[in-house]
Amino acid sequence: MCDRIYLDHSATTPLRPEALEAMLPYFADIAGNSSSLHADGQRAKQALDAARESVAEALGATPREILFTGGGTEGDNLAILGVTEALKQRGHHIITSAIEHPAVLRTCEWLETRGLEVTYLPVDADGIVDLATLRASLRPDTVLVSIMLANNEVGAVQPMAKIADLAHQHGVLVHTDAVQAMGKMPVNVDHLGVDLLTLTAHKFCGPKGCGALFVRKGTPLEPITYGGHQERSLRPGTQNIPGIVGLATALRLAINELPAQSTRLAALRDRLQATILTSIPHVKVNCAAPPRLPNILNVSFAEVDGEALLMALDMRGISVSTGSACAAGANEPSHVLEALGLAPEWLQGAIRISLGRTTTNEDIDDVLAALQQDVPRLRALATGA
Amino acid sequence: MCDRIYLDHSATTPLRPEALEAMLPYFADIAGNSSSLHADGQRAKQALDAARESVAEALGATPREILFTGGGTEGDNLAILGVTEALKQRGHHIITSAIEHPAVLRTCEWLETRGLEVTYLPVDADGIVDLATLRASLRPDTVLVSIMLANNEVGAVQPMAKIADLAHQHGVLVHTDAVQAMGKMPVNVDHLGVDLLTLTAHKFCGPKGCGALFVRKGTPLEPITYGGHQERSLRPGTQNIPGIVGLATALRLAINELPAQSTRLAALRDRLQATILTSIPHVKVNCAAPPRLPNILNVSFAEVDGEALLMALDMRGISVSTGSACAAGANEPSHVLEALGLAPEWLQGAIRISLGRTTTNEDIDDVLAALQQDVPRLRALATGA
Amino acid sequence: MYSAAVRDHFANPRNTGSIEQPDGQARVDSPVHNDRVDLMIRVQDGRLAEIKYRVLGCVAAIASSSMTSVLATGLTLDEALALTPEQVAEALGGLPEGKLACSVLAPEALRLAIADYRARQP
Amino acid sequence: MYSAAVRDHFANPRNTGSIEQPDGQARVDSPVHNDRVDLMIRVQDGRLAEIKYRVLGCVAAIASSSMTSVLATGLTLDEALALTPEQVAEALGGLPEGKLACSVLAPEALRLAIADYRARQP
Ligand SMILES: Cc1ncc(COP(=O)(O)O)c(C=O)c1O
Ligand SMILES: Cc1ncc(COP(=O)(O)O)c(C=O)c1O
Repeated sequence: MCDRIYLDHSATTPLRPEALEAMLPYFADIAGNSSSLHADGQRAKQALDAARESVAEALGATPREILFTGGGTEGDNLAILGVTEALKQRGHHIITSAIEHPAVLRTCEWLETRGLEVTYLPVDADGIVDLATLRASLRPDTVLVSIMLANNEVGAVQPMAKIADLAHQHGVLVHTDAVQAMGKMPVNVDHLGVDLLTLTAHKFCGPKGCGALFVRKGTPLEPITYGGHQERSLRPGTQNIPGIVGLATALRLAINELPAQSTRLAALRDRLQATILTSIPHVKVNCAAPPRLPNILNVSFAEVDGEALLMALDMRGISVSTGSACAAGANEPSHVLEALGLAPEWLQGAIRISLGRTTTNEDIDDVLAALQQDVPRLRALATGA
Repeated sequence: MCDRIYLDHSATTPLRPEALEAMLPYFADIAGNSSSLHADGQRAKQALDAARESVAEALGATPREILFTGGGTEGDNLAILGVTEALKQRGHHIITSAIEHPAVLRTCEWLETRGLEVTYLPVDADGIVDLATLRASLRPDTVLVSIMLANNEVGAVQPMAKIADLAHQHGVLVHTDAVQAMGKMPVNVDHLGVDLLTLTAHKFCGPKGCGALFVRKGTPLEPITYGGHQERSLRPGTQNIPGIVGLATALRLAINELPAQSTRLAALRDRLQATILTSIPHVKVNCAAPPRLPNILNVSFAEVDGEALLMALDMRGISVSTGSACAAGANEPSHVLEALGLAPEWLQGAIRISLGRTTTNEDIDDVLAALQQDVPRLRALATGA
Repeated sequence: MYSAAVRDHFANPRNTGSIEQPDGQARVDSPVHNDRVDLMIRVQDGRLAEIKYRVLGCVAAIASSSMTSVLATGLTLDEALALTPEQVAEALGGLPEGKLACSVLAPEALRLAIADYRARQP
Repeated sequence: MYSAAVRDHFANPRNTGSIEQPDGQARVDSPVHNDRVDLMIRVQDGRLAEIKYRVLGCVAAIASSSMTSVLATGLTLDEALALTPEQVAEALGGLPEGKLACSVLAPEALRLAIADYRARQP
């Protein structure tokens, strides 16, 4: 992002140069259809197979357990619609949380219009699902628990292994939306114990329009679109080989760099948070308690409107967000912050500052300086003080 | 495709350099989420809007009538599942043809498992749907006619304007899969009179994993995936801006070059066809009668197996196919050629040679020379003669 | 997403602050959000001689407060009462769909401040 | 998709052609496709001294005909009867899933040719 300070990595990330480099040959030189028998097709197929192996290895899965998709929304839909369809003889109840991404929430709401029952688990002030409530919600006709690994607005990380354990004790399958977690914390499907896991490349410096769904061997899943035999007929359509190669490359690099980057980003985030708290009064950090992602800071400023603050920072060349990009312009309070039980003034004054691998110490200095000017200015406008 | 003769452009095409050029800035420099309010997001949004306008203009549509998708399969699914769902109170019958792509056929078959009735219109020996049969198939409870504009295996072009007329007289909506037609013949949604039209970028030298669906204003359509508000909530998920920019660029160029390219490709194809017919005995050109696409030649060689011929050519560095790439390796006779009423020997010996903008006169010479050697060799293996 | 005029009025809102002894004043709170506008007027010869306000709200709320003050200053009271949110939005070069609700606050506060002024008249 | 051995046997099929006066012969037509294998054998001292065939079929059908002829030449008749399509496929370094059916033709033709030979014995 040239000439600007980009602190909205949770919305999307720029493609990293190594991923682009890896993709380039597959646009034109090795551009066959991976389903074609001839050498041009088979070379594409080799790249596809290698990418699948690489992604599987990154997640602790086997290649057959990886389906390439068109992104996070599609992965979440395929997981939730596909499992509930496959298990419709078994039951009609699913459990999710109140703070899921719209890709999960809207899908669950649609299932409600089809007669399924959905429990939306509440979260505590730190954004964490309560295991006892989950246990109490599990029913004999429950077929799926879908709970995100890390939240996109506040960064809260769920106790996924315990959630999966509990669900499995009741014979219930578990899906997790790991879109935000990927590349920000260790993600291993066996350690997490999940049966399905969604990721999307553009959140870890891979290309947009390309994602993957982990589907544990033996997990019943119906497709949601129909056509050719690609991705074991579970996600038909000519595979996006450059995108898939870019996804695999970016994921491998993100995982290699994870220990160093997560320490570095957490330190930057902690300094940002500490300085805001000491230099600006009437501030609240949302979901400050660990476990949380190292790169997200969600903070509320009393007597300020989040969107106004976002635009004020934007005019200084700094990009942040008020919540998920999907809700931008919708002018509705964040359902995530509402679920945390925030008072209206804190709801109104929230912004999300999300760091990434290109974020520097100077970026943090600059956003701090900007906040120290814009928050008082907007407050003066609101209160005359 | 370096060092090889690629004659499988109907399976997929290499990305053209101008499209890649246009895409490059959007990978990293202008890589915002188009839903974000800040300048990084708004610059992405501008590119998205411009691409939508460009695609709309290319089709004779308005920008709001264009939805960007993940490809042709998704577009076909969204059109067919989306319209039948929206009109389920109105009726449960749809009409398609026997020679559709699996993205349409499998979707229709799935709808049959949900209680819809589907009429699969037969085609004549030239691959054309009979209008009288269509008329006779239209029922009061028919909600959709979905017939491809041009076939991917034989290139036959349907009388779409007449089909749409007939359907509209009965108040029935019309979808067409224009995946193969796009950039090979003029495609204007008003001239065709269709209500929905699918295209995918990788068939006209745009990027893989990116397509568009035209949805005429006022056409009832339900989404098939759920999430954010992107694409008017009809296709949620972070938009693939580089892909969309590449699609729009490739489409504009393909349409600019259409008059020159279609003449050039038809001449190459005609020479290929004529020389095969005069130099190799026991040959049948499938769907030779116009209207057909200028770039596809489907030809059957008696006493030869198509796959064997494909591999023989492949070993010489020439890429062709036996049918659709989606069926490759499936070892089933082509449903399209079966629908033409071909005898088993012609079914067995069919290959598709599909030309594209990079195809040269020399490529045609080379494939002719190869066929003149490999067809007799394989025949000798089969007959001893 | 926001027009140049919106961005300008947001970055440099006109007539901000308050009037020591206003002739009329009103506060409007948004029913949905935490937004609010506090608006004060000074009336001279039946015209709005001065308008000042405080505003807590989004970009659209701030810009439309500023634009309301600009458009209404100098108008007769009846002219000012006729000022609609649509006129304010139009003067701002338009507002995004979801943001029209935010442009209602300031014109409403102006109407109520004029009513307050009139109620105070003997 | 095809192994190196399959590609080799497809590109250069061994033992192609026919035997002038075969001791046994058989033709197998594929039930699904138009594929067929015509196979001839010459038997000497109870062993397959020569195998020749004609084949119309896909890459797998051609390569497995070739490999069948290679594997079976020199075997006793009983040994040759025990030759399975799986062994042929294995000797070819494996075949794609959908193509296993095509490797059945040649071993089957060989079995029938041996039966033909035995039926001809007085
Ligand atoms: C938690 C979460 N899930 C799902 C998605 C949807 O992913 P995509 O936009 O790639 O469809 C996002 C981001 O957009 C996200 O943050
Ligand atoms: C006629 C036709 N329709 C649909 C498709 C599917 O498009 P995609 O592979 O982009 O999903 C193809 C090609 O694959 C096609 O040729």
